[in-house]
Amino acid sequence: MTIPIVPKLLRSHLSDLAERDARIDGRGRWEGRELEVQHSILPRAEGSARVRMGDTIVLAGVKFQIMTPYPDRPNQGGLMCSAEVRPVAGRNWESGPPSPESIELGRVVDRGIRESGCIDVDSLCIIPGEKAWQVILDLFAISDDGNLFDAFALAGIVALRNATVPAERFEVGEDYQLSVSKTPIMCSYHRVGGRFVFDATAREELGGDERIHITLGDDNNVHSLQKGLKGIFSADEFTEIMDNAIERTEKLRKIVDEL
Amino acid sequence: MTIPIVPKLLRSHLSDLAERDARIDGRGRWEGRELEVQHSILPRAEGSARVRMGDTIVLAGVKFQIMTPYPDRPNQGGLMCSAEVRPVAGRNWESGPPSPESIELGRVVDRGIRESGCIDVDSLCIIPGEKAWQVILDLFAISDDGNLFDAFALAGIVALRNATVPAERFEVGEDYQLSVSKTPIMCSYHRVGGRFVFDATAREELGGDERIHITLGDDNNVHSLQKGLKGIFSADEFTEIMDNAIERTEKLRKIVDEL
Amino acid sequence: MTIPIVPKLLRSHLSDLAERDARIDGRGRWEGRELEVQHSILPRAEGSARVRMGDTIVLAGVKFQIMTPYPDRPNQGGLMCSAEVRPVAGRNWESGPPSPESIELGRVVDRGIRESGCIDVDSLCIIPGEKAWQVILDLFAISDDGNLFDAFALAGIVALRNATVPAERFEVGEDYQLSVSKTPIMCSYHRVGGRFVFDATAREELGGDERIHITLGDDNNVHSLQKGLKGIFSADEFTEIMDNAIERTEKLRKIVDEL
Amino acid sequence: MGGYGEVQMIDENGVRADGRGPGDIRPITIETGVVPVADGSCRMTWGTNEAIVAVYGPMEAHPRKIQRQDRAVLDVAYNMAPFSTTDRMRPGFNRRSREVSKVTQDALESVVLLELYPRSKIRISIEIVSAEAGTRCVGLTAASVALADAGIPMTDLVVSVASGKINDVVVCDLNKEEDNYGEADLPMGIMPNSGELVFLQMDGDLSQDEFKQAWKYNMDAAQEIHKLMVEALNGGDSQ
Amino acid sequence: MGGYGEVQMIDENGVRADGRGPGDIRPITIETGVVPVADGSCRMTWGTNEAIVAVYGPMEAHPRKIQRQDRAVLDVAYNMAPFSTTDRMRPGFNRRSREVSKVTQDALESVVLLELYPRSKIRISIEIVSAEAGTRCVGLTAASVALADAGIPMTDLVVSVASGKINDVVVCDLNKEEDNYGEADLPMGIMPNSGELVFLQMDGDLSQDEFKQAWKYNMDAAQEIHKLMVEALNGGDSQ
Amino acid sequence: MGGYGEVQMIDENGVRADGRGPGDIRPITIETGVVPVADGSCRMTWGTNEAIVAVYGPMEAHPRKIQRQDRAVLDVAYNMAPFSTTDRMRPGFNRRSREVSKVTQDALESVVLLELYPRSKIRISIEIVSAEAGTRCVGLTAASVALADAGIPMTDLVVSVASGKINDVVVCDLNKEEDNYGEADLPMGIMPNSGELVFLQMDGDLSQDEFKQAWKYNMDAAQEIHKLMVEALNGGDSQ
Repeated sequence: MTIPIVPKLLRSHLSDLAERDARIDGRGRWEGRELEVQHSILPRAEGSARVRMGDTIVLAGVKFQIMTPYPDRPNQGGLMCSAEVRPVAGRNWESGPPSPESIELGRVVDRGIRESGCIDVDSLCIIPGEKAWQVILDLFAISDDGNLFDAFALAGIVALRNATVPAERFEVGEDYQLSVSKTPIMCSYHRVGGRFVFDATAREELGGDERIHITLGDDNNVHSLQKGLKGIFSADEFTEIMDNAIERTEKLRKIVDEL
Repeated sequence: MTIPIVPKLLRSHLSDLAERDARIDGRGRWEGRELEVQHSILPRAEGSARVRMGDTIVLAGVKFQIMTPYPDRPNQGGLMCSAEVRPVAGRNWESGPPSPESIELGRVVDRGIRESGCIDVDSLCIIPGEKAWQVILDLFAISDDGNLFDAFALAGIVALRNATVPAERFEVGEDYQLSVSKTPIMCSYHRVGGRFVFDATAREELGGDERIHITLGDDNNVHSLQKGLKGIFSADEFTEIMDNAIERTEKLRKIVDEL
Repeated sequence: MTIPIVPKLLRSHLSDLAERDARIDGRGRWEGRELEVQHSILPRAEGSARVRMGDTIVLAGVKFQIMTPYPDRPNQGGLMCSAEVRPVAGRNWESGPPSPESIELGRVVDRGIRESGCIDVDSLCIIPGEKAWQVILDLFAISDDGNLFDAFALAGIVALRNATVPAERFEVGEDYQLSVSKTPIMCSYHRVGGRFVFDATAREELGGDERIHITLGDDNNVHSLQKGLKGIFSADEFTEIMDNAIERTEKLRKIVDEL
Repeated sequence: MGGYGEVQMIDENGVRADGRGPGDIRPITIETGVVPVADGSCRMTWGTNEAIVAVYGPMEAHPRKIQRQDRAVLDVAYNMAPFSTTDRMRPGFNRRSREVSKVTQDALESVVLLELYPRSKIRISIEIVSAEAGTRCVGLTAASVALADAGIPMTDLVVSVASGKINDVVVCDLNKEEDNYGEADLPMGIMPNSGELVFLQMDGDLSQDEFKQAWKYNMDAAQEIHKLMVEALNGGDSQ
Repeated sequence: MGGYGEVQMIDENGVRADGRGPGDIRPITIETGVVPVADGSCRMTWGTNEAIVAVYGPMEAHPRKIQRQDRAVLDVAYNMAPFSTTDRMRPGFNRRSREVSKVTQDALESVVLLELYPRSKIRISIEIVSAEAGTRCVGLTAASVALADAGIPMTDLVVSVASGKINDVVVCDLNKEEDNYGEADLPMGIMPNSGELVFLQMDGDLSQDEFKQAWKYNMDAAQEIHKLMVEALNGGDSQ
Repeated sequence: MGGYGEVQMIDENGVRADGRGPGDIRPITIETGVVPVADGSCRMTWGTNEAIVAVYGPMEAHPRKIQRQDRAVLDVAYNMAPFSTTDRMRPGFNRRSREVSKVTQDALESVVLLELYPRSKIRISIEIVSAEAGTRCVGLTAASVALADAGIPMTDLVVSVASGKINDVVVCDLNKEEDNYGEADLPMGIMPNSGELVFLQMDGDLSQDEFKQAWKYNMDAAQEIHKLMVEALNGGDSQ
C-alpha cells in the first residue's frame, strides 16, 4: 500500500469534530455503518459470504484440500486463513507481493477464528496419519472504505458456517456441512481526533492513529487482541473499548446466528 | 525489456516509405530476409537448431526429463516450451525475471507446436501411470534484429525434428528418434507505416504498431493466432495476411522438410 | 551492500601511511588484531563459536538435518555452509536477498572447509541410500569492522569441532561428537595503499583494492584460493603472501587445536 | 484444447448439452458502480463466470519512469481470486495472468483516447471471482464497461467473445465442459460499431472454412452483447 | 496456542515446572555496546532467549520516497538467526518476522521523538540468536535499550512482557514448554513510567477475569524489568 | 572436486584419456562479430565448451544510482543456457552464476580503462551455450576478446585457463571427466604481456610443489591462447 501524505487539514478537522463528539459522516462515536451480509454467493467456493459495511465490500470463500496430517498431530486437519487486498479495492493498494498491511489483516482474522476453537480440527481427519481436510479461508477485498478487519472477520465466519465439505469430489465419502461450533466476532476501534471510535471509514483511518482489534467468543471470552500502528493508549481507554466490544459482539453474533 | 521512446521521426519516415510501398531495408512488403537454418549444432542438447534471419539469430535446444504422468492422463508424456531473451541479444533486453515479452514469445510458439499435434504425447509414455518423457524445448535469442517469433518457431520445430530420445542415459531402453508427425510454421506480420508487412526488423518493430502471428499446419489448418500490441485491424486486412501466410508457410515447410 | 563513494582522501591517506610502512590503527603490515575465540555459546545450536577480531564479531552455529543421500553417492551425507551479513552488522549492509558479497563470503569459507576433507562425508551415513546427516554451518555477522572472511572461517571450524550429532533427538541412536579430522585455516590479505596487508579493517577495505584469500591445511597444502575485487597483482606479490600465510595459519591452527 | 473426441457435447440436431444452439451465447448480466470507492466499475456475470472490474484514474503516473509525455498509460491487472476455481488457485504471480493482463491492455489501449491525458495513468483491475470458461472475454468486455462508467473517452466499446469447435462442429461461446474437451478456441475483441478487431487469439485446429464460421459467430454475438452493455450504461436493467 | 490440556505444568501449590511462582519472570541479563560498529546496541538474555540489537542513525533516509518532511522514519527488522531454533530456521523472507517487525516498529514509533530528525532514518536491527519463548518481547525491550544507548531521545523506555494461561492458571512470562502447551498468550509493551501501552496482542482463550489477572502480572513484571534496563544503561551490572 | 581416486585418467607415460600430455590444452576456436546487433562480440569454442559474448556500450548508466562520477561501470552477467548441460539447467537466479559473474567482472574491471568513460556503463553478457569444464575460463577469455572487438581500450587482454590434478599428477586444462574426478582445480586470469594476474581461484588439495607446477602450466598455456586471440582480432582464422 502506498502511504499517502497524511493531510494535516484532515487531522485538524477530525480533532474539531471529536471535540463536539461528532464524526465526519454524522455517526455517533460507537455507531457502526449500515451492514449487509449474504452467504453462498460464489459458485466455485464450498462456502462463501459477502459483507457490505457502508462502502466497504468484501468477499470470503472457503475451499478444501486434502493434506497429510503433521506427524505430531496425526488426527488433525488444518485451517488456513489468508487475506488479499488487491488494487481493485482502492487507489492506494498496489499489486505485488502481500503488503505488511494485508499480512496483518490475514493474521489478525486468522487468530480470532482459530483461537476461538470454532473449527474442531480433530473432526477434519479422514484417515489418521494419512489424510485430513485442510480448510482454506480466503478473504478478498472488493472496495476498501475502511475497517476491512471487521468486514473480513464477519465474512470469514459466515462463509465457514455455510461451507460444505466436498467429500464426493475428492472421493472420500458423502458431502456434509462443515461443523462450526462457535461464533467469534471481531470489533475494531480507531483513535480518531484523539478518542477511539468504532468502525472507522477510510478517511478516519487516514487521519487517525492507532487501532485496536478485539475478538470475543460466545461467552465474552477474549480470543485475540491486536494493537496496530503507532500510538499510545491508557488502561482506562482500553477498558472502555472492551466494554463496548462485549455489547457490540453480542448483537453481531445474533445476526450471524440467525442468517 | 526497457521501452525506448518511440522516435517520431522514425514513425514518419516509415509512413513515407509505406506510401511508396517501400521498406527501410529495401525489401518488398511480403519479402522475408535471407534465411539460414542449421541443426544438431549443440553438443549437450538432444536436438538443436540455429536459425538466422538477417541479423536475427536464435538457438533452440531440446532436452528430456522423466516425469510422472498426471493422474488423469496416465499414458501421456509432456511438452514444455520456454523462451528466454537475455541481455546478450540486444541493448534493450534486461536481465531479471522473464519479461512479459519473453513470456508471450514462449507461449505463442508453444501453442502453435502443441496445437498442431506434431508431437504425439501418448508415444512419450514409458510405463503407464509411472514414467513418461517430458520434452523440453528451450528457445534462446543470440541477436535480436526483429521478428524473434518466427525465428523461434522455426528453430523450435527443426530442433524437435532432429531430437533423439536419450533412453540409454536414463536406462529405459535404446535411444531413438523423437517422432514429429507434422510441421507447423509460424508467420508474423507487423503494421509498419500503416500497412502490414512480413518479417519486420527491429527498427520496423520500434516504429510500428500491432503484430499478428499465425501458425498453420500441414493442411493450412489454423493452429494458433495471436494479436500483439496496441492496434486496430479490419477483417479485410486479416484476410490479406492469412492468404499470404498460407503461401509463405508452404514454402518454409518445404525447406524444413528437406533439411 | 550499498557501495559508499570511496573517499579519495582516505585512499591518499592510506598511500601515505603505506610509504612509511604504517597502518591506520598502528599495526604492522603482517600483524593481526586482538583475537578472542569462544565455543559452545549458543543454546539451540549443536555446535557454536564466537570470534572477535578487534571490532569484528561473528557467530557460527552448526545444525543437523536428516537427508536422503544422492543416488550416485548412497553412503555420503552432506555439508552446507552459508553466510549471512544482515543490517545488524554495519550501516552499509542492507536487508533483502543475499548480496553478492555475502554469497562470496559463504562460498569461499565453504570451499576451504570442504576441500580440506576435514569432515568425512562417509561417516555421516546412517542407512546407506536412505538416511544420512546433513551438517549445516551457518555463519552470522554481528559487527563488521573488516575481514569477515577470516573471522567466519575461524568461527566455522571451531563450531564444527565442537559439534554434537543430535542422534537422540532424531531417534537414530545416541548423540556423539562430530568427527573433524583436520583444521583448515584461512588468511586474507588486502591491497591497501599499494601493498598487501594482513587482516584489514573496514576502513582499509573501503580505501583499498583487491584481496586474496588462502586456505591452508594441516601440511600447508593449499585447499582454496580466491582473489576478490578489481585489481592486478604479480607473481612475486603472491609468493610473499603465500609465505606469510604458511607462517600465520600454523599459529592459528595451534590456537584452535588447543581450545 | 483437450481434444478428447469421445465426449458427446452436441447432438445430431445441433443441440448442445446445456440446450443451446451452435450460435447461442450463455446468459449475461451487467451492473455498474459496484466498487463504490472506484472511479468506475462493472460486475459482469456470464454463465457462471463473474468478473468485477474497477477503474482508477486518470491519476498521476508514478514512478515517473512509466510516464509518457504525450499520452496516458494503462495499467491492466487481470487476476483470478483464490476461490474462483474448482481447485483453489494459489495467490500470486502467475504466467497466465500476466499474459491475459497484457493482451487485455493491448486491446484497451487501442480504443482509449490516451492522448487526452498526457503523463497520467489509468489503472484497471480485473478480478475473476468465479471462473467458468472464457474469463478473458468476460474481463475485457467488463473492463470496457467500467472505463465507460468512469467517463474515460473511447472510440468504441470492446466486446470480447470466443467461438470454438466441439465434436467437429463450430459453436459459439464455449462453456466449461466444451472448453475442456473442445478442439479449438477463437477469442476475439470486437469494436461493435465498426466491426474492427483489437484482440485476437486462437488455439487448436480449425480448417480455413471452420475458421470463417467461428469468426462469423463471434461477430454476430458481439452485436447481441453490445446491446446489454449499452443498456447497463444507460442505467437499464440488463438481466 | 497448543491447547494440550493433559501436560501438567503447574502443581496444586502454584509451583511451575521450572520452580517459578505464577507471577515470576525468568532470569534476565542486559548489556550495551555489544556491536562496536553501531551507534547503539544491546544484548539481552532472558531465559535461554538471546537477542542482539543494533541501532544505526539518525542517518539520511534513502531512497528519497521513504523520507518524511516532518519527522524521522524508523526501519525495524526483526529476524531469527538460522541456528536460533531447535529445527534450523531457513534464512530469508518469512511472514512471522515481517509481522513482528511491524508491531515492534509501531511500538517504538510511539515513544521515539521522531519529529526531532526530519527526513532522516533510524535503523533498528533485532537479531534473535537463541529463541525460547517470548522472542518478540525480548526484541522490543532490547531495542528500547539500544535506542537509549544510541542517545536517541524517547518519551520513555518500552518494557515488553507476556503473561498467559497454563493448566487453567494464569501465569507470567511463559517458558518454551508453557508456550507450546499453554492456552493463552498476552504480550504487552508498557511505558514503565506512565503505565500506558504501545503494544498489545493476545491469542487464545481468557475469560474477562483471567484477562485482568494476566494484565496485572504484566504491569508488575514491567516495573521489575525496567530496573534492570536502567541499571544496564547506567553502566551497572544487570546480572 | 570429486576426489574419486579410483578412476584412471592418465597413464604411466603421462598420456591422458583424450590423448593429451600433462601440459596440453584442448582445441580452441575464436570468432568475432557473431552477435550482429552488439557493439562487440565473440564466439569461443574450447573442447566442447561454447561461449557467446556480447558487449554493449559504453552507454548511459541507469538507474542513476549505479553511475560513477569518475569512471564507467561494468555490468557482467555470466549465464548457462538451459540446454548447455547434460541435465537441463533451470533458467533463472543461481548462486554459482552470480559468483562467476562477480569474479569475471572484478577481473575485467582490472584491465578496462574505465576512467575514460565517466558516468557510463559497459554491459558484457556471457552466455555458455555448451558446457564441458572450465566454462568460467572460456567466458572470461572470450569476454576480453569481445571487449577488444567493441573497441574498448584495455591495458591488456585477459587469458584465463585452469590447471589441476588427476590421479596425483598435475595437468593443464581439465576436461569434463578430469574435472569430475580430479583432485584440484586452479583457474587463473593472466595478462599475457606482463604475466600479472587479475583472477585467481583454487579448490582442492595441492601441495606447495604441486601448486607451483600448476601455476607454471597456466602461464605457458596463456601465451599459447593469447596468440589465437590476437589472430582472431586481426581477422585471421584462428582454427
